Amino acid sequence: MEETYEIRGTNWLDSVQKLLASVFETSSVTSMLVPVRHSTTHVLMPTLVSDPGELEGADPFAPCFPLNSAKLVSKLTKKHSNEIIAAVLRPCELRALVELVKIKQATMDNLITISFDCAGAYPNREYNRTGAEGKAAEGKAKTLGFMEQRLGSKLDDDTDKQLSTSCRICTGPFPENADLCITLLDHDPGALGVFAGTDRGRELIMGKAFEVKSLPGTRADTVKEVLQRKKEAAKKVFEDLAGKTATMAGLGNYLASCVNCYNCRVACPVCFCRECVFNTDVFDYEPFQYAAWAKNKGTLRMPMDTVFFHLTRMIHMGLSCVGCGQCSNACPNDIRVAELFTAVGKGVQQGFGYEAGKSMDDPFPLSVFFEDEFQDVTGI
Amino acid sequence: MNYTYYPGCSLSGSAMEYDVSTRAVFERLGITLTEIDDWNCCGATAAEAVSSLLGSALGARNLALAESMDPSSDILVPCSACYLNLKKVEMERREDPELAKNLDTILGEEDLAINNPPRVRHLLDVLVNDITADTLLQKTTRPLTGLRVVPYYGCQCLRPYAVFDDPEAPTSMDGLLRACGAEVVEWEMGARCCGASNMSTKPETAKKLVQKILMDARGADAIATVCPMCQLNLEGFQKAISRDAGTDLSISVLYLPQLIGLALGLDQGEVKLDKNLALMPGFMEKLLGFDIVIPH
Amino acid sequence: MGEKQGRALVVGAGISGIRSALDLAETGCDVTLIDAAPHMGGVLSKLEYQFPSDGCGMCRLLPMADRDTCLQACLRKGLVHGGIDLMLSTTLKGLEGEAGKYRAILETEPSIIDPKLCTGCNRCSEVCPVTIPDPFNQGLSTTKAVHLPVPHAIPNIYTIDMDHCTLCGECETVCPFGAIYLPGEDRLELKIPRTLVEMDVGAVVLACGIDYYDPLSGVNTFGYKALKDVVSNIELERILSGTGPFNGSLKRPSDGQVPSRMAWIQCVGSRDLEFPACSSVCCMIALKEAVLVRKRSRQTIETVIYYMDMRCFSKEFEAYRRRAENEYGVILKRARPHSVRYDRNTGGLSLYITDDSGIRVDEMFDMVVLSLGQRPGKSVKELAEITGIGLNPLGFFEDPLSGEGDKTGVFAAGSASGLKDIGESVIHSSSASAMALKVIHGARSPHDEEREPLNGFRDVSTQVPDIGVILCQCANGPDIEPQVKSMGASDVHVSGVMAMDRICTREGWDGMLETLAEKTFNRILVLACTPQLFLDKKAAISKAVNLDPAYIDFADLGKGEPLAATVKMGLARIRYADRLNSRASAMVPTVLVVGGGLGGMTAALSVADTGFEAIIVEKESRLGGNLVWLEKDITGNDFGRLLDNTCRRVEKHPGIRVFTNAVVEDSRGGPGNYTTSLKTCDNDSKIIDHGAVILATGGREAETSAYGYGTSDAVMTHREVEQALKAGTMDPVNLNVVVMIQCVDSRNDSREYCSRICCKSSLKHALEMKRLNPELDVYVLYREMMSYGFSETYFKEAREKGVIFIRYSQELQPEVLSGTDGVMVKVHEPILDRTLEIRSDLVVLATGILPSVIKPLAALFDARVDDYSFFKAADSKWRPVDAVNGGVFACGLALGPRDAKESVASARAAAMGALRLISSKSAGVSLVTAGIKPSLCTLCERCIDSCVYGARTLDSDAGKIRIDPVACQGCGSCAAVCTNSASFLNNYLDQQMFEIIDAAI
Amino acid sequence: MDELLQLKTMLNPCIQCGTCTASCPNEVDMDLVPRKLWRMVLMDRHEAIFDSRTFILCSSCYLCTLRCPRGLPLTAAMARLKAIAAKRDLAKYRKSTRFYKSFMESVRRHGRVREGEFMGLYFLAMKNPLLPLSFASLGIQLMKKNKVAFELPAKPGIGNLDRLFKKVAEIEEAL
Repeated sequence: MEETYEIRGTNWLDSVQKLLASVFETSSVTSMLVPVRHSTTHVLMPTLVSDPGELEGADPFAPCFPLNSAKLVSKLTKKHSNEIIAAVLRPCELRALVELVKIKQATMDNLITISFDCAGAYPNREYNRTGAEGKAAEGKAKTLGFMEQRLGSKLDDDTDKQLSTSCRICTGPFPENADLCITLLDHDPGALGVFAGTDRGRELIMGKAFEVKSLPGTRADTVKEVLQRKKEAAKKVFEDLAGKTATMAGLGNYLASCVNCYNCRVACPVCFCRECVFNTDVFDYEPFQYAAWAKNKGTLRMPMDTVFFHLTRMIHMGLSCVGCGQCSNACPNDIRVAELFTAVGKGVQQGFGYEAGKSMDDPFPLSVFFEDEFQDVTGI
Repeated sequence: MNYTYYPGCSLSGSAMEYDVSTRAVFERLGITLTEIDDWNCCGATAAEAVSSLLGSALGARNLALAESMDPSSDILVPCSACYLNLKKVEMERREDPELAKNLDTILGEEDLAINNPPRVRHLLDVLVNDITADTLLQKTTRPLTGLRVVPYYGCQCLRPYAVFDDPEAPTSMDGLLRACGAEVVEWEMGARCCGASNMSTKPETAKKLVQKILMDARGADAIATVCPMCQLNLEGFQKAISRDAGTDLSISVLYLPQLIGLALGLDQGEVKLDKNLALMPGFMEKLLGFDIVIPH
Repeated sequence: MGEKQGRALVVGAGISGIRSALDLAETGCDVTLIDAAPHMGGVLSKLEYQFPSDGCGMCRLLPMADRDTCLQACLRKGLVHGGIDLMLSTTLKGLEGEAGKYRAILETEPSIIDPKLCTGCNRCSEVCPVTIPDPFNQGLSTTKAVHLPVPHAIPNIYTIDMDHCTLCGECETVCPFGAIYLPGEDRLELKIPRTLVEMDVGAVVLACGIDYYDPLSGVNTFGYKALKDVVSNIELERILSGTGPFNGSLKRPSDGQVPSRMAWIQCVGSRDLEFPACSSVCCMIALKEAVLVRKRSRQTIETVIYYMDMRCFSKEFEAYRRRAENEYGVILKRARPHSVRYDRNTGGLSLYITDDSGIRVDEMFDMVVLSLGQRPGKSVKELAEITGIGLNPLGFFEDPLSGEGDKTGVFAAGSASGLKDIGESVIHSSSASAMALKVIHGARSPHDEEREPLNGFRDVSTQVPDIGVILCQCANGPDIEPQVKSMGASDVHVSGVMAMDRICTREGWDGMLETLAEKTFNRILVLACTPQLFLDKKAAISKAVNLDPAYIDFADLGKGEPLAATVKMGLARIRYADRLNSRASAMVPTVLVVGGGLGGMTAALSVADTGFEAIIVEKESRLGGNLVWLEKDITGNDFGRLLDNTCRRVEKHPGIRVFTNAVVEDSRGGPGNYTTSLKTCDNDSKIIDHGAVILATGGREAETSAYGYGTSDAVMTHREVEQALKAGTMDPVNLNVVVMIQCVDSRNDSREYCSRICCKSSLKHALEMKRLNPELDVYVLYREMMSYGFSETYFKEAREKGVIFIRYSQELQPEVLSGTDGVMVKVHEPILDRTLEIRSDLVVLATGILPSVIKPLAALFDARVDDYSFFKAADSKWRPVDAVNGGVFACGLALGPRDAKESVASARAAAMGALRLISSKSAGVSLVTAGIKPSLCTLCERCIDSCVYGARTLDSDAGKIRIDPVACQGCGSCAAVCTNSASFLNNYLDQQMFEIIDAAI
Repeated sequence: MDELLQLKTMLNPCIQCGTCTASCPNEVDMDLVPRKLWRMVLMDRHEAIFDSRTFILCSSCYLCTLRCPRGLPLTAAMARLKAIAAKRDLAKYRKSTRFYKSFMESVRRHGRVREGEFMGLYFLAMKNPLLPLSFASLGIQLMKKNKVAFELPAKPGIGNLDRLFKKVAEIEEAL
């Protein structure tokens, strides 16, 4: 068992702030990306903090993430820089980051990743509606209340109806290979544990003035129990979805209100094209073509290519989908895009024996070739 | 078409009916058989088991005698063991000059010599290829209609020298028997060993082989043979084997020329049916029912 | 480069002939490829599945450089190459003259059906009243007397089986093209007579293949043809084939039931008295077939292979055998069934065998497959007489170790000199073409015309598409002109639709060219049937209208698809047709050969003999490699003399530079253009530019610590024995008992492969020792004697000389105990089922072959090594000596264990591969080549990972992906993985494909 | 040359495929199946060979000879082993070898076998008073048919092959 250090602050946020501050102390990190509740707007946003004193507003556990921070890490690391930064990421954000690193849109060379047992999040609009966006102290209290309730129920999703579906069906809410992994489950309220998920993490954590302890003995069982519940929830959601979208007509209905705003694409952490093919002249039709199609079919739904757009995105991104749910957050017309993408992503990843974001060591499918794969498809 | 005739020891003793019926059939066909003067035993399976040179010498003496009588007429041998022993000398002499030299020395003792010996032919070979089934068909006057026969070839007329038939799946008797009006029953045992040479010394082994053959022949009226060892082996132990097998395996066993003789119109005495050890009442009944028909 | 060479004649259009013909055509020769059959493809036209991939891969023989000179389609259908004249139903009847200046007489069978007129419309077959057994399916299904010889061939020319034809004349009447001329009353008068052609050729390659043993010619104890469910392995291949008698489902011929137990009987017609050689490939064929059956039946059909030795002697074969046994559950039984009997009670087939324990068992099957051995091809004897090439005692072409000194210009290729698997045949054929090329090159006259340079076409790349449509009209076909015209009228890019009367005729064709010459279209679409055949015609149109062939395309009217879709798809395709505006730089006419052993030297000579430069880099101080210590091979070839001759030729050759004590330090570039730095003995760096590289780094006898090696002088390896015998320090007269142990440290979990030469080494030394001391007792402890091919005769000879062979198993290995008076070897003898103790004076270990370390070297050139650290070939069957990227080749032991003769062949083949690349013109980039739009590229590098040809690299200085247009084979993987649409495949563009799909639906 | 060495040389090409065993009708009663027997010959296991009853059970059906993929004269090889056993008068095989010897003795005396006389000779040679009983059933059948009569050894007469036998022995001695 990996050595675990226990940190006991006045509450969970105090504990985590202590930990984050210590990272500044004992490493050459110059800045840290972490959700901070802004002092004037009181809005929680990923913030690049270079002054450890500013960590007071840091709240990585709030049931909300306005965007998937992997995209921001890409911006911070894609081009060469000598700065060493740290990033506090939810497990799904970390997974997205791993995918981006594989496709050379980010690097981990000068990056320290910190992740934690994720209690989930509300849909963005839901969170805003709950009024947590109030003053700093209220926000904090809201987070702590949420934590108490969630950890107390051992992440029983049925006790919190506001949770986003993506979080309810998330089967990877625990940190695995972050440099520093924060554990919350089965600790005393307010306390947290931290262990190293990588060699780099091990170096970092060594010599820290925390109390050494092994992980709570019950953790493994609790983790198993949580995952089991979530898997069942996911199964139900996917079955329901499959019933609705198994046919082209069903899929059309599901996506019927799509207006080609492409917000889901923008929100998607792993969608990385410089210019999406749907913005190029490939889909820039001539007026006479529209006319011809309309004549051919009698009617022509406009804007065109909405289902095609989502299908293309599934093909392009399905293998990398980490199930963070931001696409659903982004949809102006409340299409449940995330469930669809997660289901398709899971299926296609399973086909290749791949799990998006799981490990840097798994080669990306389609870039490797095995003679015997997909015999049931190829027939040979 | 005449042949030099080598009857061999069995045909002058336990297989006299083979000898008599063979001679009778050829006489009926108008072919002369001239017996080799002073022929000697071919050595059977015993000579080689004592000395292989002795075996060759015994055979060679007969070839030399036949050549001195008439070098242009083939040697007709009804007994398969004799046939093989004589054939072996014929073949090996040609391939092994050392052996030929030794044989010359031995034969020299009696002022005999082999230069260009006549061909050694088995009776079945002559019947199939020289006489032919067509001739038999023409000459058949008493068709054995409805007689179900299994042809049994044994080993040594077929193997190791595949001269006139497939050594494992022989068919040469089929045409002859059909020409006689008999029905040829398909079976598996035609070329299987009957173990005759073991019957005296290892009867328990030999009887197993005979039993297999008799079992497969069930349903036929008769077995046709072309070898005195096989004949004796198949007809002589039927009671004991039936006892061992717990089922009645008795069946009539006849030499092929006996059956041919009957078809050609010879009477039972002319083919010496009285000498056969195994003739079942059913067979005899059928035999009585065969009518002589005048060929058109 | 791209100099015009002379003409070569290749006899036989199976895979060996195709390989040779392509080799010679790609290096600038004109090639006449003939085959006695009315179709090409040889025996492979009937076989769809090849081990180890259990699929086909024949198309991998197609050219990789100058791809547009050759139809890029399934090779099992046909070969269409600009430099190859294919003559079917044609045989070589005479050959006069000398190497470089032969006059060949070719005879073409009279044809009842004119191949120039037949379009394969099938109407003749529909009316033919005569049904015959289909020879293509080995008689397992039926066809008509007028039929297609190979159903998938292009062109689809019908033939008439005149042995069965009743001359009723129905087909003649119904043929819409007047292509059928049945002979007249006297049956001798043929309208298209037997034709004789005389032809000047520089060299001849004989690739006439082999025949199979016919069980009916012997005693046929297996009941072949007598029992319906006893089939030959070729018949089984037909049964498994989608074009086979049961449309690919596995059924037994007698009653169409799916069999539940199948047996394979090996060595039918091989390793027997009549044919004392091993047919080399049957073991793998049987394993492959059994695996196929297991796969097909989802492991429900039990498969048993009865074998004597399972000869999986090539590099990957042992692994395949393991997979067959462990993953697919193929059962292997060491036994030799003598006959197959029909069981009347069950309707099954029974086999009597004795298993290892000596117990006789009777096994029942419902299908039995006979692994038929090889026999020389029908025409081998006649061709030997015509060409003067020698025959070995078994009637195959002689295959001397060194063909270098021979004056002849006639070379055997592939299995005509002994059955080989596909990989070996391909190697051997390229070896033959390398020798032929040398002859042709040497005889080349300076007056030969230079090949016309490409380009000089009008530049239409920036013009708006202006499409001209040519519609080929058959007089007897439906009138589709109005429909096509109206489609043309509604497409703004089409400016003319012209109907022509049959362009497949001379007049029609000339008429079309005339019409086109008057127009100024910048895109031309020709609507016709079987357009695959029009590859060379494209060039003719291109010339007539001064238009890059990239802008000319054909659409197939003969496929039975809706006309509108065909035409619209054709229009969509041609509208976007373009040629990438990139140019490959010129090929560097130099080949770098790493390693100066027999393979390296042979490869360098083959390169230099054809006018290119070869550079040998050898890390030791002298050339020769393993030949330095070897004395002779099992057939008695004198290696000392071979070494001297080869070294002398290398040293004298003006086209070869040798660096000894030198190693490769680094390399950049790609196929056609490498810049490599060498480190020479005095620590100098030397920079070399070259177009291709051949890795001939060799291998060595494996070290061992098994069986007490190193603790007793009485335990030696074969190399030590060879050296001791050569030096005279060992005299077998002083020995009483010698034990040889095979497969030491080999064919086990740690070293899976068979080293394939050790059995021959043991036989060689056993026979040599017995020769010197007939009293000597020699025991060879083996697991499987891999005396494949003609070396089987030495196995037999060794037994006859009294060498005792004892089989041991992986589980029950021999033990060697050293004592004061010699060594005691304990071994379990399986036939007797008891342990023998052999007190011996000498134990010789066959320790196998290990490769020299080539991984870092290969990596420098973007090539890889396999699981065993040998060079990894792109495809063990079809591209056996090349790396995937097409610029790196390997030969000899670097490629895998092989004997000297096989090394020489692989060296010539590697040289041939390099020559194919560096003699390509590469003036224009092939039409289907990948490109990149940097403005869309996010540099995710997925395209680099996905490119198996190594054609893509990241230029990190410029922040761009670079594509090597020579290495790119147009597979499209990069375009498929690129979500940005930054990677694209020319002529398969997004818009183009969308429009084509739109047109199709 | 030693007879067994000769035999070994003759059998050297054997590949131990077992076709002989699979073909042999008497294989079930053999203690060493033919394949093993030949292996013993090649390995010079003389004791084992003459400890087995294999070759004496050979009924000369020639199937193995016919089928041997190496074309080896296996039936002849069996006979050679019988001959060696006869010459050495090995106790184990006396029942058979003396049968053969008695047969040949009858041949030597008269040139032909007198079936009755040879059986008599055989019974004398075996010195087993019970032995004749095992032949009784067939013998009685034959006698009933007046085909054969047991007779005591007669003096050599016409057809005597003494000279031939002697010459053969002479030549064999010289080999």
